[in-house]
Amino acid sequence: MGIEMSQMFWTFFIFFALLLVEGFYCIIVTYNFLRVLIGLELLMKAVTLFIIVAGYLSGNLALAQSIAITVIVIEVVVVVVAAGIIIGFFREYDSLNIKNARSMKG
Amino acid sequence: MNYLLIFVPFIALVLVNLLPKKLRPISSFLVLLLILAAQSIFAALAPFGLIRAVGAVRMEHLFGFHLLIDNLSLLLLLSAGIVGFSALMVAWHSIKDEDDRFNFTNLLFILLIGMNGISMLRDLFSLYVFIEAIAVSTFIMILLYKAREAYEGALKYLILSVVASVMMLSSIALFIMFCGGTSFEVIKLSLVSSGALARIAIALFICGLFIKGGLVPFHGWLADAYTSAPAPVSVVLAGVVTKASGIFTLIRLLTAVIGFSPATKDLLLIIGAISIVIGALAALGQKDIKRMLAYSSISQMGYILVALGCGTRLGLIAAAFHFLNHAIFKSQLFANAAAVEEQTGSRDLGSLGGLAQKMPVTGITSAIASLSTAGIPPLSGFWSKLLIIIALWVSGNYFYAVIAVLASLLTLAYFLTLQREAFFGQVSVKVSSVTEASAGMLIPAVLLSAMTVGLGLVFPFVIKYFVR
Amino acid sequence: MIIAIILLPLIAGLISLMVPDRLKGVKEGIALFSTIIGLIIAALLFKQNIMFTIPWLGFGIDLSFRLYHFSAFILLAIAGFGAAISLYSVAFMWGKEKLNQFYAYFLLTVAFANGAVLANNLILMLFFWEGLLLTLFGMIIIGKKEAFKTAIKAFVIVGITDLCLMLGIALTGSLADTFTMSMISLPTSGLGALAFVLLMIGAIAKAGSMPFHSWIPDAALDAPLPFMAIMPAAIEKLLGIYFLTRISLDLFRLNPGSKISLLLMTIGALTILLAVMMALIQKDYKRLLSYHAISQVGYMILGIGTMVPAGIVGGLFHMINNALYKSCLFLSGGSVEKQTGTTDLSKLGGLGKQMPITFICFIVAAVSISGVPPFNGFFSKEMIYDGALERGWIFYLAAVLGSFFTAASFLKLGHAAYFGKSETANKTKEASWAILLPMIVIAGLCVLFGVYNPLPLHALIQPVLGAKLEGRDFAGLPTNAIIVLITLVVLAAAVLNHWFGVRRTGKGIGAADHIHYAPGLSQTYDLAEKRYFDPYDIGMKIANWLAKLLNAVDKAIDWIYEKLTVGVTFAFTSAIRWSHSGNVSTYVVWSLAGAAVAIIMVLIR
Amino acid sequence: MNVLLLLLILMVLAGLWSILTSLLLRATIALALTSVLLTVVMFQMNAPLAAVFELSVCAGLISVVFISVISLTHRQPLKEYLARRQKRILRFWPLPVLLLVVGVGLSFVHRPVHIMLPHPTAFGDIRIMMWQLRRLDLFGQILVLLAGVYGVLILFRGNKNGN
Repeated sequence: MGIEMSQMFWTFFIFFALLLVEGFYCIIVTYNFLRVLIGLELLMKAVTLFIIVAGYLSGNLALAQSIAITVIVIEVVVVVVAAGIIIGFFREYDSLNIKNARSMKG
Repeated sequence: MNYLLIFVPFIALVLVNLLPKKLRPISSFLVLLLILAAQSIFAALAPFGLIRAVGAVRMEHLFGFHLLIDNLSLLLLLSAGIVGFSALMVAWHSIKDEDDRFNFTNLLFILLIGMNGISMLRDLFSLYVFIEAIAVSTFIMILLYKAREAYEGALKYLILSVVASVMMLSSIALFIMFCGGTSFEVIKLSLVSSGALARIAIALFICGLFIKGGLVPFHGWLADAYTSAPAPVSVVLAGVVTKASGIFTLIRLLTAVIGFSPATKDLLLIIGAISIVIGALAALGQKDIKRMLAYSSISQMGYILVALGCGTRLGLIAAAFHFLNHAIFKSQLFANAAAVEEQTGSRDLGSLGGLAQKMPVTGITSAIASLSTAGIPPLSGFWSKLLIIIALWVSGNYFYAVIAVLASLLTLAYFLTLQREAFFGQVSVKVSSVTEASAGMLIPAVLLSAMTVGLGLVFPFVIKYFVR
Repeated sequence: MIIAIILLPLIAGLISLMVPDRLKGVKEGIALFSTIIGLIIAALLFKQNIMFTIPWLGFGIDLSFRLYHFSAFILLAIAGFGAAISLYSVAFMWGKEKLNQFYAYFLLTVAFANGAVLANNLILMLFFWEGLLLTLFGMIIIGKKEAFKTAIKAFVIVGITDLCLMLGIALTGSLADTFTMSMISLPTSGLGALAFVLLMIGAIAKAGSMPFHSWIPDAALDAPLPFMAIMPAAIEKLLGIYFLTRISLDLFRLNPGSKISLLLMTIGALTILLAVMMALIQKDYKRLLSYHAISQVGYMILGIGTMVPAGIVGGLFHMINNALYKSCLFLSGGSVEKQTGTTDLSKLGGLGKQMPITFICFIVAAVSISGVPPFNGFFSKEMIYDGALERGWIFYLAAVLGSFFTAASFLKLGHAAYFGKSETANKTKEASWAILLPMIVIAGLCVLFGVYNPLPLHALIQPVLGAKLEGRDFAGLPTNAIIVLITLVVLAAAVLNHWFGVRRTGKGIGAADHIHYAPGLSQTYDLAEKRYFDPYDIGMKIANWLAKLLNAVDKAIDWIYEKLTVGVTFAFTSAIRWSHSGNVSTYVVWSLAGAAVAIIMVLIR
Repeated sequence: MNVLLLLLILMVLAGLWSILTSLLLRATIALALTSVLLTVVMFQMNAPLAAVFELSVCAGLISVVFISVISLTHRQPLKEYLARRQKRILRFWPLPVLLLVVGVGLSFVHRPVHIMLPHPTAFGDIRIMMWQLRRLDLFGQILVLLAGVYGVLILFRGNKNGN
C-alpha cells in the first residue's frame, strides 16, 4: 500500500485544506453573521470529510462513521443554537452586520 | 460511584422536569444543591480514604464504557462542586424570574454532568463530545436574560468555539489515521512510533484546548463572554467551566496520553508566559470589574500553563493546586462583583468608591480573594504560586520564574486598583445609600474566602492531597 | 513538648475564636492560662537540645524542628512577652468589641512565632512566617473603621517582602540542594549573594527596617495598642533579627569584609538616622514610639552587619533589650491612653504626679532606650558602637547621632506627657494593677539586664555565637572608656539641646516655658545662647528639612507601591486594549496565527 | 478514485460558490449542494450510515434552519443590495487565487506517511461500534441535544416584556 496510500492521503489532504481555507476566509472577510455561519458550516464539512477519509484510508471506517455521525448531530445543534442567537441579534440590532457586534472592546 | 456521578444528575434532571410546573424551580434548586454538596464532600474526603468508591466493579458490563476516577478527577469534581454550589446560591438571589432560574438550574445540571464526565473519561472523542455539550449549554446560559450585550458575547464565543472544534476534530481524524483509534491507551501506545503528522495532531488538539481555555492569543472571546454573561453564569463560567474544558483536559491529556516532549514544554511555557503578561496588562487598564476579572483569569491560566510546562511532578502538583485555588478565588471575586452590581447597579470602577464602608463583608472577602490571587502570603493563592515558581526554578526555567514573579506584582497592581477604586476612599455619591448585599449573596463569598484562608493555613495537608 | 508549645496557643486561639463575645472572662482566662503554661514549657525547654524530624511532603520538605540555645532563648522571650501582654490585654481590652478575634489572633501569633523559631526547614518556616502575616492583617483590621486600608497596606508591603523571602528560599534551596536549615552553609558569592539579599529583605522587613516600615506608624494609630506592643515592638522584631542572625551566621558564610556586611551596616545606619529624625517631629505618643521601633532595628541590623563578635553580641543583646523597653514604652502609652483617652501630646501633660508608677516605668524604659548607664540599653549600645567603630567611623557616627536624637526625642516626650499641666491631668488616676504589673516586671528586667548584664549575656546571648566569639566575654562594664565618654557627652548634649529647644521654641512642650524663661536663668545664659543659637537653629532647620525630605521619601515609597507600576505599564496596557478591537475576525486570525506558530514549533523541534 | 477526485473538486467549487454568491438564499443552496456532494463522497468511501445522516441532517435540516433564519431576518432593500454587490468583488477576489495557490502549493508536498492499521480491538461493524463501544458518545449526544432543547426554549421564546 505504502506509496499509493501516501499519495491518496495527500490528495484528500489538499481538498481538506482548500475547504478549510474557504471556511476561514468566509469567517474573516464577510460582514454578515449568516455568512459567518455558512463559513463555519463549510469548516465542519471539511472536518467531517477528513474524519471519513481517515477511516477510509486506515480501514477503521466503523469508528470513523460513528464519530462522523456524532459530529453531525453536534453540528446541527450548534447551528440551531447559533441561528437562535442570530435571530435574537437581529431583533436587538435590526441588522445582521457583524460590525454591530463590536461594542465590547479593550 | 463513578457512574453515579454522571447518572444521578442526569436522572435528577429528567425527574425534575417531569414534576408539576409549580414545584419545578424550588425542587430543581434543592436537588442540585444537594448533589453539588454531596459531590464536593465526596471529592474532598475521597483521597483520605474516608469514603470508599463502592460498587465500581460490576457496573462496567451494564454500561459498556470506562469511567475511571483518579486524584486528578477528584480535583475537578471538587472544583465543580464548590463553584457550582456558589453559583447556585448567587443565582437564587440574583435571578429574579422563576423561569429563568429554572432554566439556569437545568443548564447547570448539564454543565455538571459534562464536567463530571470530562473528569473521568479516557477517550479523546468522548472528551470532545462532553466539551461540546458544555460549550452549547454555555452559549445559552450567557443569553439567559437575552441582554443586548450578551448576543455579542455569545456569538463571539460560538464562532471561536467552532474554530476550536475544527482544530480538535482534525486532530482526532489524524489520530484515527495514524494511531488507529481515539482511546487514550491506543494513542499512547502508537504515539511513540508516529511521525510528524501525529505531532501536528497533538499541537492542533492543544490549540483547540487553548481556545476553549482562553489563553493568549486564543483568548479573544473570553473577556466579552464573561462580561456579558449574567452574574451567576459568570461565576460558574470563570470559576470552573472554561477551565474544565480547556485547562483540565490539557492536564489530563499531558499526563495520560502525550507526555512532555521538549516541543510541548516550550509551547506551554511560551503561551503561558504570554498569557500571564498580556492578561495582567490588559486587566490593568479595565474600568469594568467583570472585564478586569476576566483578563485576570487569562493571566492565572497562564500560571497553570507555565507550571505544566515544567514537565515535572512538582510542576504538575503546582498546576493542580493552582487550578483549585483559581476555581475558589475567581468564582468568589465574580460573586463579589455580582453583589456589587446587584446593590449599586453598576460595574464601572469610575463611579464606585468607598464601598468597603457600605458593604464591609463584600469588601473584606474580595480583598482576601484579590490578595490570594496576587499571591500574597499566607493565603492559598500564595502557596500555589510559590510551588509554581519553585517548580520553574528547579526545572531550570529561570526566565519564566522571573516573569511569574514580576507578573504577580502586576496582579497586585490591578487588584489594588480594583480595591482602591471600588472599596476604599470616599463614598461616592452614587453609592451613598447602598447597603450590604443579602445573605444569600454573602454566603458563597464568605464560604469561599474562608476556604482561601483555610487552604492557606492548612496548606501542608492540602498539598498532601495533591501529592497522593 | 516541642510540638506542644506550638499547638497549645494554636488550639487556645481557635477555642477563643469560638467563644462568643458575651461570655466575659472566658477568653481572657484562656489567653492567660495558655500563655503562662507556654512560659513554663519554654522555661523547661530552655538549655535543651532537641532535633525532631519526620519525613513529610517529599521534595526535601520535612516536618523538622530544632531546639537549641538560640531558638530556646527566643522561645523564652516570646513566651515571656506573651504572658506579660496577655495580662495587660485583659485589663486594657476589657469590654471592647471583637475580643474573641483579638485573643484568637494574639494566641495564633504566639503559636506561629514559636513555630517559625523552631522550624528547621525553610519551607516549614515560611509556612509559619506567613501565618503571622495573616494574624497581622486580622489584628489591624479589628481596630478602627479606617483600619481596612492600613491593613491592606501592611499586607501588601509585608507580602511583597515575603515574596522576596520566598524567592530567596527557593534559590537557597536549589543552591544548597536541601531545605533543612541546619545543613545549609553557602558562600555569599554570585547567586549566593542574591539569595542572601532576598532572605535578608524578608528578615529586615519583618523586623520593620526601612524601606519596608511605612505601615508601622499607620498601624500604630489604627490597631489596638497591645497589638503594637506585641507585634512590631516585640515578636516581629525578635523573629526578624533571629532570622537575620541565622542567615548571617549559620546559613551563609559571611565574613566581616564582605559587601553584604557593608550593605547591612548601611541599611542599619540609614534606618537609625532616618527613623529617629522622623520620630523627633511626631506629635503623637504612639506614633513617636512606632518610629523609634523602626529606628532601634537599625541598631540591631548595624550590630549584626558588622560581623565582628562585639557587634553581633551587641545586636542580639539590643534585640532583647529593645523588646523589653519598647514594649514597656508602648504599654505606658496604652496606660496613658486608657486613663486620659488620648495620645495627642499637645493635649497631655502633668501626668507624672497622677500616674507615678507609669511615669517611673516610662522613665526607666526611656533612659534605657537612650542608653543611659547603668540601664540595659547602655550596655548593648556600647557593644554596637564598639563593633561599628571597628568597621568604620562613619557607622559609629551614625549610631551616636541616632543616640543623640533618641535621647532628645524622649526628653521631649517625657516632658510633654508627664510634666507641666493639662486640662485633664487632675482628673486622671493611676491605671489598674493588671496594666501596671507587666510594665513593672518589664521595667524591672530593664534594670536587671543592665545592672547585672552577665545574666543575659552568659545565659542567653553569648552561647549563640559559640566559637565565633573568639573567646571574648562582653559581660561586665564596657572596656573602651573613650566610647563611654563620648556616649556620656552625647547624652549631656541631648539634655542641653532639649533645654535649649524648650527655651527657644516653647512649642509642643509649652508647659515647661516658665521654668526656662525665669528671669535669673535667662540672663545668665544669654551669652551662651547667642553663641549657640545659630548653629542650633541651622541644625534644627536642617533637621526639619531632613525630616520633611524623609516625609517625602516616605510618600515616594507609598507612591511607588501604589502608582508607579500603573504608570510604567500604561503604554503597554493601552496598546493591548487597542488591539482588542472587539472584532471577532481579528480574534479568529489571532487564533489561527497562534495555531500556525504552534504547529511550526512542534515541527522544528 | 477518479470519481472521488471529481466529486471533491465539485465540492470545493460548491463551497466557493456559497461564499462568492451575493444572495443569501443561493449561498444556502450552495451549502446544501456541498453537503450533498459530501454525501456522495461518503457513499463512495463505503460509509453509508454517515452519508445518510449527512444528507438528512446537514443537507436537509440545516438548510431549513438557514432558510427560516433568512426569511425571519432578511430585510435588505434591493438598491442597497445592488450597491453592495459591486464592493463584494473587491473583498472576495483573493479567495479563488488563494485556493489556487494553496492547492498547487500543497500538491508539491508529497512526504510518505505511515498510516496505522486499526487497533486489534476495534470492530468493523458500525452497529457494534456505535451501540456497544461508543455508548458514552451517545450519552454525550443526548446531553448536547438536551442543551439544544433548552436553547430553543430560551432563545425562541419571546421576551417577557412583550417586545
